[in-house]
Amino acid sequence: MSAHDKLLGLAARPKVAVHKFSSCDGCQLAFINDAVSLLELSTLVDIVHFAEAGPLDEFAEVDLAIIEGSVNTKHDIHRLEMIREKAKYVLCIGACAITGGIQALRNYQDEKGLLSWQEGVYPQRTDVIIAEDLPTAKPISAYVPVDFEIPGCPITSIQLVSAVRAILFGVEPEKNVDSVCVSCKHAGITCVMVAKGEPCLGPVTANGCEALCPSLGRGCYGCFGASKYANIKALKQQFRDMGLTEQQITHKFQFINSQDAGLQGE
Amino acid sequence: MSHYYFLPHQRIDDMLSALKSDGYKCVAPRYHDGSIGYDDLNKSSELPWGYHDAQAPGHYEVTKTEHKHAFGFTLPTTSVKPMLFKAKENVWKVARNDEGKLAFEPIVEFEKIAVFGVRPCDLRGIEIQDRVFMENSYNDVRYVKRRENQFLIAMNCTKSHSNCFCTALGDSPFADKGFDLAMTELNDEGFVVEVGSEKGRVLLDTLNLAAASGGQAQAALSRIEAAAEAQTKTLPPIKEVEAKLMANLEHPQWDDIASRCLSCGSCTQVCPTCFCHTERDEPNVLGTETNHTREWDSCFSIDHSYTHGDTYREDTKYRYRQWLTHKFSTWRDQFRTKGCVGCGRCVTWCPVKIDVVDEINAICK
Amino acid sequence: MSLDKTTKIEIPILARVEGEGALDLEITKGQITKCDVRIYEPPRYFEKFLEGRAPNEIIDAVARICGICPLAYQTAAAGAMEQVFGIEISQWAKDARLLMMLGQWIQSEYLHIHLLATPDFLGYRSGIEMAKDYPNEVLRGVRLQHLGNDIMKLFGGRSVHPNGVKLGGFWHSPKESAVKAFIPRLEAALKDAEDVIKFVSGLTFPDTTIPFTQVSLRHPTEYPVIADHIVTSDGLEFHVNDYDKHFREFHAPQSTALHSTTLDGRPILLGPLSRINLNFDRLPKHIQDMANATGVQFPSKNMFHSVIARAVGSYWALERALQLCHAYTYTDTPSAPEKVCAGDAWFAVEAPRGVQIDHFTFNAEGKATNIRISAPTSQNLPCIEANLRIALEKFGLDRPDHEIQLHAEMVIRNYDPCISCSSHFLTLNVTRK
Amino acid sequence: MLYTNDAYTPFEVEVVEFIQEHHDIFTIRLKFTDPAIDSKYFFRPGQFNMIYLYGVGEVAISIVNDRNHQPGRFEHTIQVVGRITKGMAKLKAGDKVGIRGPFGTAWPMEEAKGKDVIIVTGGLGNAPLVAATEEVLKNRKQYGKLRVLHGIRTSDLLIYEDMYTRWNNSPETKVYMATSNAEPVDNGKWTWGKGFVTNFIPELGVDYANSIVMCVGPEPMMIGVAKSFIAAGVKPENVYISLERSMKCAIGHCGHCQLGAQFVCKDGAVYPYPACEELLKVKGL
Ligand SMILES: Cc1cc2nc3c(=O)[nH]c(=O)nc-3n(C[C@H](O)[C@H](O)[C@H](O)COP(=O)(O)OP(=O)(O)OC[C@H]3O[C@@H](n4cnc5c(N)ncnc54)[C@H](O)[C@@H]3O)c2cc1C
Ligand code: SF4
Ligand code: SF4
Ligand code: SF4
Repeated sequence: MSAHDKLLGLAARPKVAVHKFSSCDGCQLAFINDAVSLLELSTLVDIVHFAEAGPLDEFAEVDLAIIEGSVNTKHDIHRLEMIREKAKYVLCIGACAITGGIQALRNYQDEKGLLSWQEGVYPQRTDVIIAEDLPTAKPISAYVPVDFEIPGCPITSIQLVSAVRAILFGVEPEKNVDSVCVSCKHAGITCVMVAKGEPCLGPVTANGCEALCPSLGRGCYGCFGASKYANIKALKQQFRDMGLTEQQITHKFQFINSQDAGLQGE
Repeated sequence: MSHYYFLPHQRIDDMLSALKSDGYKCVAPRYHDGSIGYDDLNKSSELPWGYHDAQAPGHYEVTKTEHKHAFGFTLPTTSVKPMLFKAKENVWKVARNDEGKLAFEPIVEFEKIAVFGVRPCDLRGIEIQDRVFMENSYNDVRYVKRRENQFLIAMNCTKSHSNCFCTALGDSPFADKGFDLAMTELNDEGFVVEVGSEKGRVLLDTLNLAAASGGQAQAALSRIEAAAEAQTKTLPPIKEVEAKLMANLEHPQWDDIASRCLSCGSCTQVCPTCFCHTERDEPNVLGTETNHTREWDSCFSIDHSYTHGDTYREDTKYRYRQWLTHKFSTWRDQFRTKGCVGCGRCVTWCPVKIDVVDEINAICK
Repeated sequence: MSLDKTTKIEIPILARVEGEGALDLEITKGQITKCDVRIYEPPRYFEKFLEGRAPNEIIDAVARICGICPLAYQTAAAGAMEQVFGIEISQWAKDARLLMMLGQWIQSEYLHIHLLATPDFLGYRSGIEMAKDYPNEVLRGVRLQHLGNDIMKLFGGRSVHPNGVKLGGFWHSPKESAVKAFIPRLEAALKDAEDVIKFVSGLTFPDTTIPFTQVSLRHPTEYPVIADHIVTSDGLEFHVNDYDKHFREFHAPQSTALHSTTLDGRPILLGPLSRINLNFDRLPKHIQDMANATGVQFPSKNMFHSVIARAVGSYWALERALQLCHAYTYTDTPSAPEKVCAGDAWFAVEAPRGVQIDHFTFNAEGKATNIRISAPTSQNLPCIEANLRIALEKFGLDRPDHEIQLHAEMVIRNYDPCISCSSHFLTLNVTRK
Repeated sequence: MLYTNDAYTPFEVEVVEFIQEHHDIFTIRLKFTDPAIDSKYFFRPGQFNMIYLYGVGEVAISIVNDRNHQPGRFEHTIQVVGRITKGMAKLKAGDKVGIRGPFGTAWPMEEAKGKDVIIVTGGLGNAPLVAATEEVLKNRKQYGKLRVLHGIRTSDLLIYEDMYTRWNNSPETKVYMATSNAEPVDNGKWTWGKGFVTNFIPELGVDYANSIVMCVGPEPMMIGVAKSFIAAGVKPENVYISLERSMKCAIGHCGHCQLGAQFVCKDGAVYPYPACEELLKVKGL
C-alpha cells in the first residue's frame, strides 16, 4: 500500500478491535479511564473486540486493530499474525507494543540466565513456561508491519483519542518528537536537574506526558521513549558530571524502553 | 516635589488594593518549592521575603535569609512572556455542522494583570516582543489586548547573579522606559518609586505617598550601580558580535557546541524574546469542533525546519547556530533591535551548562 | 444434550476482566471433574529483573505489573523497603499515601461496579451497551471513577503508573489549594455514592454460599487500607511478618500465576467481601446502618454480594478521603531522608481486589537480592476455581454451554480479577463426558 | 490579505471542483462562501494562501491564477507529500476548507514589461508560475518574447498538458519541456525534449541582456538555472526564484520560515536571486 493510499479506503463507520499482548493493561485504560470519550467514540465506530470492556470477536475483520503489549510467547506470534491479517490498519499503543516495554529487560539475559529466572519464579512445572516462552520480549513491529504508533508507559487518553480522531478524519496521527523539556518549560516547571540536582532523562525523552515527573519535582525516567535525535552521549556525560556511577547510568537507560534504538549511545 | 516617591514595605498592600480596585489581578515573584517564579499575589506577606538566589551555568539555588527585603533575589525563573504570549493557547475554533459548513471563531482571551516587580531586562524583553506581535506587518490581537490591559511595576536590580550580562550588551539593570511605575528596594524600609506613565501617576496619586528623601533616592541609585558593577561577563561591542557571528557560520566551535548540546530547547523556552511557535488542531472526539492551538516552538525542535524532503537544520550544530545567530545577529535586521536582554536565563537553565557568552566569545575571538 | 457424549466447546474470551487465561471445565456425568483456571499470561519476570535495582526504580517498575492497581504495588513495595531500611515516614506521608490509595479504591471499585459487574446482573454484554438504557447510572460511575483518578493524579500526576511515591514518602507535596479543591467534589460524590449503594441493593443476587476462609487486613482503629495485621474468618489474627506461617504460595501446573492457600491447602478469599465481613465493626455507625439497609446481612457468604461490599467500602473511602482533604497541609519535606542497609521485610496493603503482600530482601548497598510480590488475584485463584464448582453445580450443569459460560463469567467477574498481574484473557473450554 | 480582525483565523471556502491531475497531484477550485469576502479578495501572481483542512491543519500553497482570474474562483494545485496534503487529497466538490491569504511577495510583472520573459520550472514548480504566464499572455503587447521551460523526471509526471499546448500556440510564445530520466515512459508519444531545461538556453532566441527569468523548482535546480542564465547574459537582478520553507503562520510570527534574517513568508517567497544567493550557499541555514 503506498503512503498515499493510507487511510484512503477507511469505512465510514470503521470496525475497531483492541487487543492485548504481554502488558499491564494500563494503556487500554486510556480508553476506559476516559469513559466519556469511549462512549462518544462508540457512536462513531463499531468496537467489535475489546475484552476488557466487553465486546468479544478476536479474529473479526476490522479496519483498525489497536494493539497493546509485547510478544513474549510462541502462541503470541501466531495470534498476532491472525490479527494483522484481518486488520486494515494496526495502531500500536504503549511502550510494550512499540519497544517491548519493561519486560524486555529479559532480553539482556542469555539462555542460562533466563532459565534461572524461569526456575526462580516458577519452581514447579517450569517446562510449561520454557516450552512457550520466547527468549526475548519484542515489539509488535518485530513480527508484523505496523501502521501507526503511540508511545508512552502508559499512553494518555488524549494521545489515544486524538490518534483515533485523526484516523477517522482520514489522516495519520501526529507524531510528537520533541523532548520533555519543551512541555516542561511550557508548563513553567522549574528544571529539576538544574535546581534540584535530580538526574532527568527529559532532554532525550519524547514529549507527550506534559512533563509529568518534573512537575512532581523528580527526574524523568524515559517512559515515552527517545525523542528524535536525542543526544544520549551528552546526557550521559552530564550524569557522570553529576556523580552517577556507570551502573546507575546504565540502569537509567535500560528501563522502560530499553530496546529503543534512540536511547542507545555511549 | 521630588521626582521620586517612597513606598514603605508596610504599604505594599495598599498598592495591591488600589490595583485590585482598578480591576487588576496582581502577579508577582513568589517562592514555591525551591524556586521563585511568577504567581498570583494577594497580599504582601506572600512576597519572597528574605529569599536570595544563586545562579551559575546549569545551576540555580534559593536560600532563605533573615533580611527584610522582598526583592533580594535577582530575577524570577520565568519572564513576563508567558503572560502575553502564552506557552499554549487556543487561537481560534471552528465548528462543522452536518452539512460540512465551517464556522470559524477567533478566541481572544485576556485579563487585566498588574505585574509587581518586573526586572529591567524583562521589560526590555516585552519591548522586543512588542515589535514582533504588535508593531509588525501583521499583529496578534491577543497580544495587543493583553498588552493594553497590563500594568507594569518595574523593580530595578539591586543585585546581579553570576549569569547576568545586560551590561555586556550595553544595557543596565535600571528601568529607563516601558513601565507604569518603577521601584528600587531599600533594605528594611521600602521602595523608591518613579512614575513612567499616566496610568502609573493616577495609581500613585490614590496612595498619597510621601516624596522620597534625597538620601533615599541616592541610596537607590547607588544600589543599582552596585548591581551593574557586580556583573562580570563581557562581550565585544554588540555591533561587532552581530557582524562576526554571520561571518563565521562555518566556525569549528559550532561542532564543538553540538557535541555538548542536548538540543533540548530549554534555552529558547526560557528566553524572554523567543517568539517561535507552532500551530496544531485539537478536534473533539465527535469531530464536530476543533480548537486551533498555538504553542511555543523553538529552533531546536525537529519540526522547526522540517520541510517536506528536507529538514534544513537536521544537525544540532545548525540548530544551535540558528539560535545564536538569530538572537545575536539577524534579529537586528528583522526588528531593528537586539534579540537578547542579558537576563542569563538560557545559561542558568541549560542542563549541560552551555553559556552563550562563552560561546560568542569563542567564535568572535 | 446427552450426558455421556464428550463435547468440547471453545467459548471465547472472558470479557470484562483484565488479563488473559482460560477456564477448563470437565463435566462427567453431571459432576464437575475438572475446574482449572489456566492463566497463560506470558511471564514477565519482575521479581528477577528488579534484582540489583535501586529502591526508587523498583517503585517505578512495580507499577508496571498492573495498570489497574499500580499504586497498591508501589505502596506495598515502598512500605516494605522503608521497613528494611528503617526509614520512618512522616504522618503527612502516611496520610498522603492513604489518601492516594483511597483514590485508587474509588477509581477501581466504581469502574468495576458500573462498567464490569452490573452489566451481568442487568443482562448486558458490556457497560457500553448498558449505557444506552442506563445513561445516568453509567455516567455516575464514570464521574466517581474520575474523582478517584484525580485524587491519584494529585500526588502521582496520573492514575495509571503514578509517579509520586518515593522511598521515604513522596516526591512532592501538592499545593493546599489543589487538595482543598477536592472537598466540594467529594461532598457531591457522597450523594452519588449513596445512590450507588441503593442501586446495587436493588439487583437480584443468585443464591450461593461460599465456605472459604476469608482473609483481610486489620487496622487498629479504622477500615483497613494500609495495615500490618491480617485477620481470617477462622478467627486468626497475626502480623503480616507471619504470612508464611499461615499461607502457602505455589505455582499451579495450569497457570503462570502463583496461587495461595492456607497451609493445609484450603482456598482463601480476599477482597471487598472479606474486607467488610471481617471489619464491619471498623465502619462508622452510620455506614453500618447504610450497609444494613441494603438488606444484606454482613458477614455474608454469598460471593455475589461483593458488589454491595464494594459500594459500601467505597462510600467509606470517599468519606475518609474527605476528612483527609480537610486536614491536609502543605509540607516542604514530603519525604524522609533516604538510607539503606541489609535486611528483609514484609508489607501489605488492601488493593481494591484484596490483600497485596510483598517480601523484599536487600543487601548492604541497598540493592534488592530477593523479591516476592503476591497479587490478590493470584492468591484468589484457588478460591475462584472452588467457587465456580459450587456456583455452577448449583446453577445446573445440564444447561446450555452459553448459559454456563455466562454464569461462570459472572462468578469470576465478582472477583474483579486483574489477571494481568500475571496474565490475560480467559477462554472457556467445556468438556462433557 | 483579508484581515478583518485577526490574522490567524481563516475564512470559509467551498471546493467547487476537484481535479485529479495525476495520481498524487490534484487541483482544487475554490470560492468563498461569503460573497462580501470574495469581492475584497485580491492577489498577485506568485502569492500563496494558507489552506486549512478541517481538524487537521494548514499548509502554504501557491495560487495558480493570474490577477484577472474569473471572479469567485481560484485554484490551487497540490502535491500529496505528507499528513495534511494526504488528507486534502480526499476532498471533493462541496467540501469546505479554510483560507487565509494571500501572503508573500509576487512575481515582478511590472519590471518584466518590455522584456523577454523566461519561465523556468521543475516538477510541481509550474503551479506557482501559471499565473505569471497567463498574466503575460493577457497583456501580450506589454511584454517581449515568452519562453516557458519545464523539466520533469519522467513524462508521466506531466500535468497541465492542455495548457502547455495552448501556450505553445500563443503569439511570440514557445514552450520547451524535457524529462531528465533516461527513457520517457510512453515512448513515442512524448514529443518534447530530453535532459535538463538549461540545455535549451542556446535555442531560446531571446535577448538575454533584456530578459527576466522566473524560476521555481527544487532549490539545487533553481540555483543551477540562475547560474546558467546569468552566464548566458541575464542580469542577476533579473533572475527571480521562489523559496519554500516550513510555515505555520505565514505572517512572520512563527519563526519557522527564517533563512538568515529573511522571513520567507513575508520577505519572500519570491526573491530576486541576488537577495538570497549567499544565504542558499550556507548549509543548514
Ligand atoms: C510559499 C509556498 C508555496 C507552496 N506552494 C505549493 C503548491 O502550490 N503546491 C504544493 O503542492 N505545495 C506547495 N508548497 C508546499 C506545501 O506547503 C507542503 O507540501 C505542505 O506544507 C506539506 O504538508 P503536509 O502536511 O502534507 O506534509 P508533511 O510532510 O506531513 O509536513 C508537516 C508540516 O511540515 C511543514 N512542511 C512540510 N513541507 C513543507 C513545504 N514544502 N513547505 C512548507 N512547509 C512544509 C508544514 O508545516 C506541514 O504542515 C508551498 C510551500 C510554500 C512555503
Ligand atoms: S526538568 Fe528535565 S525535562 Fe524539564 S527542562 Fe529540566 S531537564 Fe528538561
Ligand atoms: S529562531 Fe530560535 S532563537 Fe529565534 S526566536 Fe525562534 S526559537 Fe528563538
Ligand atoms: S544550549 Fe543548553 S539549553 Fe539550549 S538546547 Fe542546547 S543543551 Fe538545551
